[in-house]
Amino acid sequence: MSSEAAAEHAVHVHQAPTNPIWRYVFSTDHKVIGIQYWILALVSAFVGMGLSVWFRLHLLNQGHVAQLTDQLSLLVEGSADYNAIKAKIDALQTAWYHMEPSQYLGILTMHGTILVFMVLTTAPMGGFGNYFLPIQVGALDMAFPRLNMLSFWLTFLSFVTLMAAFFVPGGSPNAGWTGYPPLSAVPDSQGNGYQGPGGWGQDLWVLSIAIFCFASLVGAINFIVTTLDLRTKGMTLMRMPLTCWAWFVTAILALLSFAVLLVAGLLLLLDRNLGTSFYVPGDLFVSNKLLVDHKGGSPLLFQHLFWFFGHPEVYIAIVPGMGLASHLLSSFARKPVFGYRAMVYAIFGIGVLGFFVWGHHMFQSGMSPYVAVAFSVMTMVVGVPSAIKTFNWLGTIWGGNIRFQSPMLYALGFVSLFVTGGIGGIFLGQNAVDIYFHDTYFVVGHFHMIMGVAAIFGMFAGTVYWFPKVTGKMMNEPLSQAHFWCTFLGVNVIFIVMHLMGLEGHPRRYSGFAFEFLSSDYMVRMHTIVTHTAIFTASAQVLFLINLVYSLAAGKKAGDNPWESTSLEWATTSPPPFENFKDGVLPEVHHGPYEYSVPDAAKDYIMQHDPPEARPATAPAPH
Amino acid sequence: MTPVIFVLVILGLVVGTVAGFALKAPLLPDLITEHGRIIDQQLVLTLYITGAIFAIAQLGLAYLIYKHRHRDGVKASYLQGSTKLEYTWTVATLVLFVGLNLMGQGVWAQMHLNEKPARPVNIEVTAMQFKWIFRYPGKDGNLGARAAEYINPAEGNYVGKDPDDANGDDDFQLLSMSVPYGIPVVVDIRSIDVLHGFAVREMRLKQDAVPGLSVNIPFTVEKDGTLEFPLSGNYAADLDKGELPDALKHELNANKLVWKDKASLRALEPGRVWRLTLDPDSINRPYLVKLENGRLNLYRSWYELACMELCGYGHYQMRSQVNVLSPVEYAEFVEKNSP
Amino acid sequence: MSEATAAVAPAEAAPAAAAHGPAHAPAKDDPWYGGRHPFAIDSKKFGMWLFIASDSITFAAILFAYTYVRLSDPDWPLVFNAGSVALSTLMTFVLLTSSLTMVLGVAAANAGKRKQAALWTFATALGGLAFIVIHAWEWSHVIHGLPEGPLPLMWCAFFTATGMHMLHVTVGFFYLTIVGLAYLGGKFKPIDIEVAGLYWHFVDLVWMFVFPMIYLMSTDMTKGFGH
Amino acid sequence: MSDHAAEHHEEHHEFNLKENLAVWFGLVALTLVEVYLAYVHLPPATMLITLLGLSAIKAAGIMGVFMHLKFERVSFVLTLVPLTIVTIALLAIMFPDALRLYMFHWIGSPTP
Repeated sequence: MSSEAAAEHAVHVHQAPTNPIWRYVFSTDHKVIGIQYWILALVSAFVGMGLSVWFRLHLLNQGHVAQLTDQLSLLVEGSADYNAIKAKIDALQTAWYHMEPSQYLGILTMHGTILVFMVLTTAPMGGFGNYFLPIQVGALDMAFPRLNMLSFWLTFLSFVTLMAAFFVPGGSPNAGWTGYPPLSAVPDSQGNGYQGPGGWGQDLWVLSIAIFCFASLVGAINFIVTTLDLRTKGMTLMRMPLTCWAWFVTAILALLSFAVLLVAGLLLLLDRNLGTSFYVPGDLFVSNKLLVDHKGGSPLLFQHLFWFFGHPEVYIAIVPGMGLASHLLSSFARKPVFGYRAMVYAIFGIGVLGFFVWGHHMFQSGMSPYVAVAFSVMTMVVGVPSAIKTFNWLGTIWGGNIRFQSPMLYALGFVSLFVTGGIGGIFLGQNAVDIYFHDTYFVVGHFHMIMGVAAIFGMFAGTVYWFPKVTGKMMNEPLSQAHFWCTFLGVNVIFIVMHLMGLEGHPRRYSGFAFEFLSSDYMVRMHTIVTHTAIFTASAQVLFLINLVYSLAAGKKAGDNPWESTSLEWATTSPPPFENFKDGVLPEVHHGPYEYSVPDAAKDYIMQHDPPEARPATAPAPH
Repeated sequence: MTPVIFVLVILGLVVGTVAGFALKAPLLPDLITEHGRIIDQQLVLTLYITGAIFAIAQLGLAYLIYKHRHRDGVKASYLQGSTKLEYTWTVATLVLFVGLNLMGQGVWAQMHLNEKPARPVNIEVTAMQFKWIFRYPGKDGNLGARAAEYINPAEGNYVGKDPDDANGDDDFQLLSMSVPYGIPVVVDIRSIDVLHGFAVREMRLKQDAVPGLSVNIPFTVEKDGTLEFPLSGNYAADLDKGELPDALKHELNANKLVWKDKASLRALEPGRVWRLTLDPDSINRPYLVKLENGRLNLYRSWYELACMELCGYGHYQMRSQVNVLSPVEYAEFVEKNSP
Repeated sequence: MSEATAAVAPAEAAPAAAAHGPAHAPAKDDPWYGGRHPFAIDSKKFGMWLFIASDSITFAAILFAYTYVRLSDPDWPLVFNAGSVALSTLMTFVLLTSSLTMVLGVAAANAGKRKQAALWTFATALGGLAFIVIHAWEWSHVIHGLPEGPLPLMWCAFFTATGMHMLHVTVGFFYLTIVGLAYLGGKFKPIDIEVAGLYWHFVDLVWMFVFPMIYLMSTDMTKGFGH
Repeated sequence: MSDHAAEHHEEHHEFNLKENLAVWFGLVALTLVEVYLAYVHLPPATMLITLLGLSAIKAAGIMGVFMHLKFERVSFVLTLVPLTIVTIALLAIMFPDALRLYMFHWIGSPTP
């Protein structure tokens, strides 16, 4: 069949629905679903960030309160000095940002859950992946468009369920985002006589995660099948952009790991509500009475099942960012990716090894110490592909001709943050050193740096890079740059300072500082720096919002290929038509994804769908 | 302009971070255990190695950003990779990372895998919301049996001590931990409600307390105190008489330590070392006063014990303390407390 | 691909390629469409296989959780007797037979025998229903005889593993019924029957592990057939 | 690169009733062997390994013939099956930990 005939066929069969509900809300179009995912992640990101600023504000003065309380103990009760200091403490404690310990833990838990699931898992895969995977491999849509829609709406349902946990009796769950039992499994286990979190909050939390597991499973199947089956002619696996490789590997990770989280959640739900005892050992003494309706389980079982998912999850969050960083570094340095094949193998290596290391979250948990040794060695091995990626990123810009447009800034920021964050892992992956650092702010700083902020820089990069493709308008460059500098500086200060606090032994998840070493001047100073920088950094995100709204309304018009990139999404119009490519005719691929600065070529880049002649015969063979 | 800013920011990041770690004094809290020294060595070695990797990688990034910034008329090289280089750094990082890891396995084995030391001081640590209960075996050196059915809050029997077990007759329990230095100690860490984490910074010791499981960790404290502050002048005669010199009182007050004339002061080695117990209202805060080279030095001999695993709303206040005693003092301590 | 194959491919490709990819996708018979299928397998089938991979990990995690609590308990009770094993063997037989009817259904569908295929599919669904009925009866029996106090871990594992499996059987019952009806009505294609069949065989396969691990490993045959 | 459409034709194979019936008989027979094993008092570990071995054979029969895996491309089988099995096998890393708990319940101390 000739391509004209195919085009004619396409026009008849494949048309956008006219009803706005089917077109924009319950759409099966991967582009609409991608945007829906992205908006969901954006809203969640702001909710999650808001929560973190809120509890940082609470922590801001806890050090001072502890110091004043110390002073108070030196004074005679009722004396003038005593009353003055007491008044000072009260003033600090009754300020609008003060929160009860359980409220603090609730907000902490929700912060972690929202960001890990609704932002870090959702945006890079569901958002960017949905929109650009089919276009980059040259397909009309995902393999299963209706399942794709189902996947988004399940994610949305999961989000709503999680948000509902704020408003039910008993308030939000407060066993941390890891939800370790028995705290999460036994209602009324929050402390003597303390009523509350035994309520529905924890149930809704588990339910929300279970729904999320289904959504991720469906999404993962869709991504894998799309990548393998729907590639256009000429798009061999080794011609796929590294973003596609990253989404592909991420989908495999999600396929295999969420299945186990589902079980972890299911058993927790059963323990909570139906009297089973998978995670609850017998003879627990909680709330001043012996718990008689459970017997024989083990809290460690949950930790195993949870981290079996939890560690691959870290890579689910960061791998798409790695793919995008590689893509952007190459595109903006006008150079092929250094060691394309090594990059592909490294992504796979990270994915595979990521399943072998979950126990490094449990070194001090009472797990078998022999197993800990094995996990520790494997953890250090997984550092190798990460190091390969870093070296190859540096190799990619080496000898390049770097254009400092905002997507490139975010990508370079990603590399820098990835290095800084990754280095903490070399400490924490060693079981001996982890004895000191386990559950301290060092861990908090480390994982925020790498799976939090680095992944989010990947999202910023993606947003700025693809905004012209999605909307047809450029984002405002000065605003993007200002946002980049503020955020980059801010997050570095916040999380490096947290590493230092961890070095001093500061425990995680403390809502107050009843310890002497926590109310030392050093710690108080550090907490002050962190909170102030957090407020500054969070405020800087408003720049990003302004930029989005402003650019959408009044952005410069973008051409089809404003960045002069090579992958297929730049072969179509901005924004792409409903069928992704003009008249639904799929482009034919003749070149690798990173053909920049090919010697003797007419332009400094060869797009993937350019005719074979675009690449001069004199140029060295592609990888 | 942008590449220059970028380079400056990365320089600032590297200098700031390295300074943050280098200028932090002391780098780590005091160290009082034997195994802790190996952990510290490993930690500091890792810090040096990673510090170098960090600085080289970030500065390399900055250098490349500046060197290869866009300039008109310059064309990027068509460099697709270098197999040799890639093999080199893959093997190098593998050897470095795994080697570093294996170096730390000795101390892990010492704490978790090796035979427990013969005839140690046994202490049972029971975690509960939100306090720590320490049970000592008394003079016979054997802890009595325990079972959940014997838990009786009215009698303060949270650990579930079996009243019929003769081994337990001279057991005693306290809310703070006292350990002798120079003698191996094995703590038996357990929990009766939710997960808790036993952690003493200065001991380089951390272990979750898991309900339904008890974990034994051996350690040896090798120090009887860490220097708090020195005093000039020789007040040995006063101290031997049980009087606190004014200069010491002044110094204590200046350091927010409570001296309410209720504290006990006793000579451990008359004329040389005294034990000063401050603030008896709180759990127990013993200090050592030592005469060294004609100078009076005050040593802290207690350390804070924190809970490191989220255990409910009172997690942040689950505090206890570890007092370090001399072997002789420890024997007296057991003697005094055994019923 | 050479130009020559491209020229001859469309005619042969049409029937096979029509079944895969998005239902509304155009130009399916275009040989350029979709690039290369590395596994030469229909997308729907591939998707179902991926689901099966993921779901088998879910079941594996449940069975591993069961083995974990079992291994850590020195006094694991042997709760089943010869009677319960006889019953569960019957259930196994029902499920295995339904797998056979499913195979026949898929074969009939591939051979274009629409009515016959639908009938075999309904027979399979009926087998599933029989399994559910027997299983539900067993559950009610077990619940009736549960001891006082905390639910023993054995029964926790039993209800979770068999419950999860029963959920799959129930879903399979409705799935097969709907697919059978839709295929009979001409809305679905043979590939849909085949994909449903894959699911059903998987449910059968899981039972091949649940049955020995839950029942046979906790059986004391000396207890005889009584309750 | 070969044409996917042509590849599609490779998977079509003749339905073999005999083979399917044989597998069904085999599955029933193996089930009966398993039930018989429950009558023979084997030590739990031997029992578990034997049962899992038999189940694996049964699973292979179901996947290979009933689920047509035998007739799919080798590359597909080699991608999917090891992927799943390795992931599942990884969960076995939990067992030393379960044994630690066992030892604790049994002799009161989990330490070696």
